[in-house]
Amino acid sequence: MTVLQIVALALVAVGAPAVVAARDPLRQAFVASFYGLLLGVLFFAFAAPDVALSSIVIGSVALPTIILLALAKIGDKDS
Amino acid sequence: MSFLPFAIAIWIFLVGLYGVVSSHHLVHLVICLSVVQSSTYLLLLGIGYRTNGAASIFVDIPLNTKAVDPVVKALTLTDVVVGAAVTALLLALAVQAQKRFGTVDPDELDPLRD
Amino acid sequence: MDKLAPLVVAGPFLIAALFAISLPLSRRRDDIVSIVTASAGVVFVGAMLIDVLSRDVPVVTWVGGWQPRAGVALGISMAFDPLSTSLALLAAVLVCAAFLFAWRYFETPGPIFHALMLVFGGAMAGFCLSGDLFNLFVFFELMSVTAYALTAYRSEESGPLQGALTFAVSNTVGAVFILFGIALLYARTGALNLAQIGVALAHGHADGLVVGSFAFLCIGFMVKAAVVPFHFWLADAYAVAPTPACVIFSGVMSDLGIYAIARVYWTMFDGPFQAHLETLRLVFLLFGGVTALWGAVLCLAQHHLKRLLAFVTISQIGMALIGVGLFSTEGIAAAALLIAADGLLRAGLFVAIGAVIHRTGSVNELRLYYLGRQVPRPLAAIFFAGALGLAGPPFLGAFSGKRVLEHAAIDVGHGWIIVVFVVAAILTAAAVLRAGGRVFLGWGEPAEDDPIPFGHPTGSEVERDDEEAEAETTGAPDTTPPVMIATAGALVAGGLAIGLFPALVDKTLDAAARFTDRAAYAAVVLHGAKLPLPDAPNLGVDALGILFGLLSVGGAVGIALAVLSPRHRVRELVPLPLRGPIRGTYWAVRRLHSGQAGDYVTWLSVGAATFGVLLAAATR
Amino acid sequence: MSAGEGPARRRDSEISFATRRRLFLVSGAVLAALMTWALAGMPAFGDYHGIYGLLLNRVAVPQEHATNVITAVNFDYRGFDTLGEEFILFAAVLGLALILRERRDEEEGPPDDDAVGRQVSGASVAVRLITVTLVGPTVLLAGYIIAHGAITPGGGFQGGVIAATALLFVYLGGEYLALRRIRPLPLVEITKATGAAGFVLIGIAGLIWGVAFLDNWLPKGTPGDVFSAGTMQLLSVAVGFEITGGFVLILSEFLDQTIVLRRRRGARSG
Repeated sequence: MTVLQIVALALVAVGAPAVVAARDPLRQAFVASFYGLLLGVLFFAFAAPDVALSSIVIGSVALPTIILLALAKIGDKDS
Repeated sequence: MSFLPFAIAIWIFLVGLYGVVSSHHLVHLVICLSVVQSSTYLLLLGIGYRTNGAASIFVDIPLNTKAVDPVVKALTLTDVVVGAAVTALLLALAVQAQKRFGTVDPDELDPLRD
Repeated sequence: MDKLAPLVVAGPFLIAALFAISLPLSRRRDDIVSIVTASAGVVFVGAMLIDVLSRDVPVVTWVGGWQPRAGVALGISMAFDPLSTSLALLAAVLVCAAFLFAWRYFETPGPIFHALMLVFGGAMAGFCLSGDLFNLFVFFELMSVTAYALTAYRSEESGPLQGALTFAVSNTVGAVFILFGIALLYARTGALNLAQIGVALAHGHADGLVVGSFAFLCIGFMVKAAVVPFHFWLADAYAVAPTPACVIFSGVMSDLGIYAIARVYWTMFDGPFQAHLETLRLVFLLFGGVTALWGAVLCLAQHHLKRLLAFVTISQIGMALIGVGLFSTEGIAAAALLIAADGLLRAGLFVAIGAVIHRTGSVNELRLYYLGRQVPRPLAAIFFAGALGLAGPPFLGAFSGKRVLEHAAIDVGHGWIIVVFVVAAILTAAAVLRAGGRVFLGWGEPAEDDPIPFGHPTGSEVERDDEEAEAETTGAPDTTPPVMIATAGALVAGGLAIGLFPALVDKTLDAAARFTDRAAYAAVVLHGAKLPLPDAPNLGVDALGILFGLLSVGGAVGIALAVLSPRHRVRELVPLPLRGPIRGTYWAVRRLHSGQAGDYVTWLSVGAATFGVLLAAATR
Repeated sequence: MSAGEGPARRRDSEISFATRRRLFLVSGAVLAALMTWALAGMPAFGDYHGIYGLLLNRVAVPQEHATNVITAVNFDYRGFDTLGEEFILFAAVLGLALILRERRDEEEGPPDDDAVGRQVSGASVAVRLITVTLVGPTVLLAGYIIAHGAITPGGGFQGGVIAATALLFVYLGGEYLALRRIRPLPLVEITKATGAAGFVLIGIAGLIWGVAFLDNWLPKGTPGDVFSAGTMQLLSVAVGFEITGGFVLILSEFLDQTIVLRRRRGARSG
């Protein structure tokens, strides 16, 4: 395993609980976006640039945007 | 060490599932569900990886170069889009729950109309 | 013909996409296009079935024309064997029936409903016929996503919204389990084709990876099939989905989960698990038996008619799982017959209840007290015929399936399980008969709020399912459209007829023998080679089967009458000291169905852990 | 439960939250053990020799003239999966529209919207300039990625999502009304459905051509050319359309949820 792989794995392993632990959905959207980016880096390290590209555009741009839009509608009062 | 990626896939799966179980906010629950799904991306790609293998894109590299498994990548691509579609649908349900019933706590939605 | 086979899936997809492009047609034209498409599907799959039956081997077609190379699959195969094609035919018929029923049911939906139903139909066909593990997953997800959307059809109400949510959350977790199973098998065998994986696993033993992958695949499919304790979402979702969607959900979608378990076992795992069949059976009989009884007891406790049928579905899923879990040719044949007969009957009952809702605007048994007299008499007759069919009276409905199941159970030394499914059949049929007696005949007491004769717990909770009916239809129509009655009648008649023809049992046993012959399947898929037909077991009708049939019907009618009798004589039959514990357990079980996604996922993981550990123990 | 009922009422449930968590922790630990046991049987990380992938890596370029084997898998060898995946997105978008569409009763009164006071626009000129200038390149990039799917990393999936995010820039940079002009909903809907229908039709064209459904029936060209790899490129474009349309619809359905009030107000005052 390369150093990049191990580092990326470690970051993803920390990123997932961080997403879960962010109980405030607004903050969580940003953490999730960052998590998507980390996954992208990891997949790149796994020699999967295609998947990395879609993980980044979907996981860290499209989905967080949808989440933010949903939250804009829902409001933050429940968090 | 060679088990690390798989161990982390299991870890992500369980952490995400814990989030789903313990969630008090529908949006939070849906994001946790997408974390659960992300464990499968890692698992699939981890399986198909070959040490020092190139990506299976034979543009500047000769055909007999050692390359990682292309199938798991194709599966993961499909999986990513499917996951996004399901997540979007669930978020729509969350928005509707707030709009109609003023709650985003998954535990407060009644199975049948009050 | 073989080349056209993928159109079973792609055809409805294309029409659905065109619906979205075209200018809004009139409601009627949407209906006509949908019904024509669905009927074409029935004809096509029917023709395919006749073709398959006339040959001695499954028809295999490779999408994209990728023939396998030296036993290695390059593309995705579809396999038409008699059982998978029959199941696809059942799905096609029910889609058609749902469209016919919806003809006069909703007043205002746009083509969204039609497009979703068509995609759903195509996905089910793809799921039945696919010969590729990942492709199976894709169609599993496609079925799920369309089903979530259909469940949320009336999302301005809390029920559908909650039902769709728990449905989607549970099934998404289930899908992740399936993917874990797929990943494990791909890691081991480097293949995704069912036959090829089967060949690769055939001579290995059941180590952790093989057991784990089978466990995870089964868990995912059991979530879809709603096996206890993975079933919680089903009652919430089926109770609130629009009735035309329920016809398909209950009639065939749940059964597809059971089918998938059988499919993956007999194409891939038959080799490594051969040595552990004895213990493996115990695990599946446990889950199947608990599911059959759980559903049966709880359906007796429902007043919400659709929720009642949802628990009937769960109970019968348990019976089908018992059939599959016997891991024998006869067991598969029994499950197939049960799925066909019970599926058609449940679909027919859903249509009948839909007609009652259409007419009266209510779905609650107590509110509907004697209101059923407003619907035409034939509909009531159809309802009772369907209810009796559930019990499996001699030569009707589920009778043939149960008869084969009895043989199969005794054959492998698990005759005791017969008691379980006879009891389950009695209770489910009794619940439906009771509801019919109250709604159509005005028997029993209108204000009675206590379906199980042991009373509410102290400080009791509210009846959750006693709400006013759904506004699926606009206005209060003063007639029941004949097409609804005809659809219900045809479905129930079809379901009853399954039990009628002894030849069908023989055909099914032949088909099951082929379904369970892994080597023959692999040979035809991977090498286009034809192996000799396996010998199918032969069964005669015997006194025992008829006796059980009569017992089931008698018991069901007896219980229904007892519950409907003016004063609760049933209650008096139970000794006083037992009443408290029974009541306590009953309410505890009932309250587990809390409607909370978090609870459901917790039970899902508890079930997954239990199932996994039991499977691991069974294969050591 | 209706809105405004006040503090959350917790329905009595058989298991308390703490019990739920304990149950999950126990079963989760068991699941972890099971999964570890199962995954331990796999080949070590980096040491995979699955026959399917090895074979495709060898044969995809000579057979299909696609230098990107992943695209060849998605759009040719396993095109049937992608067909299903297309329709998963298709169904999800239909379901989304179904769930979020405005109901008759909703239009009667002002919805109880938490986003009432939210300022949607208010972007500065600089932000506007930057974002608007980004739209063009983003769409171009998306087009490039879709068109080169069979050659370099990317394809219909990635390009489609990137094209859809161009919408975001329009939103960030400017007005909702401009957005409405740029993405008239029926057109987007048609784009999406055309992509979906196109995929099926390209597949069926194979049957008309006399080969199998979803077979590659076009001349395959020279590996590395934009117009190589036959139908694969067409399918990639169809998927690009479907995904672009699908994600634009998803984004705008949610956007409409937040903006609907503002539009009404504008209509009233104007």
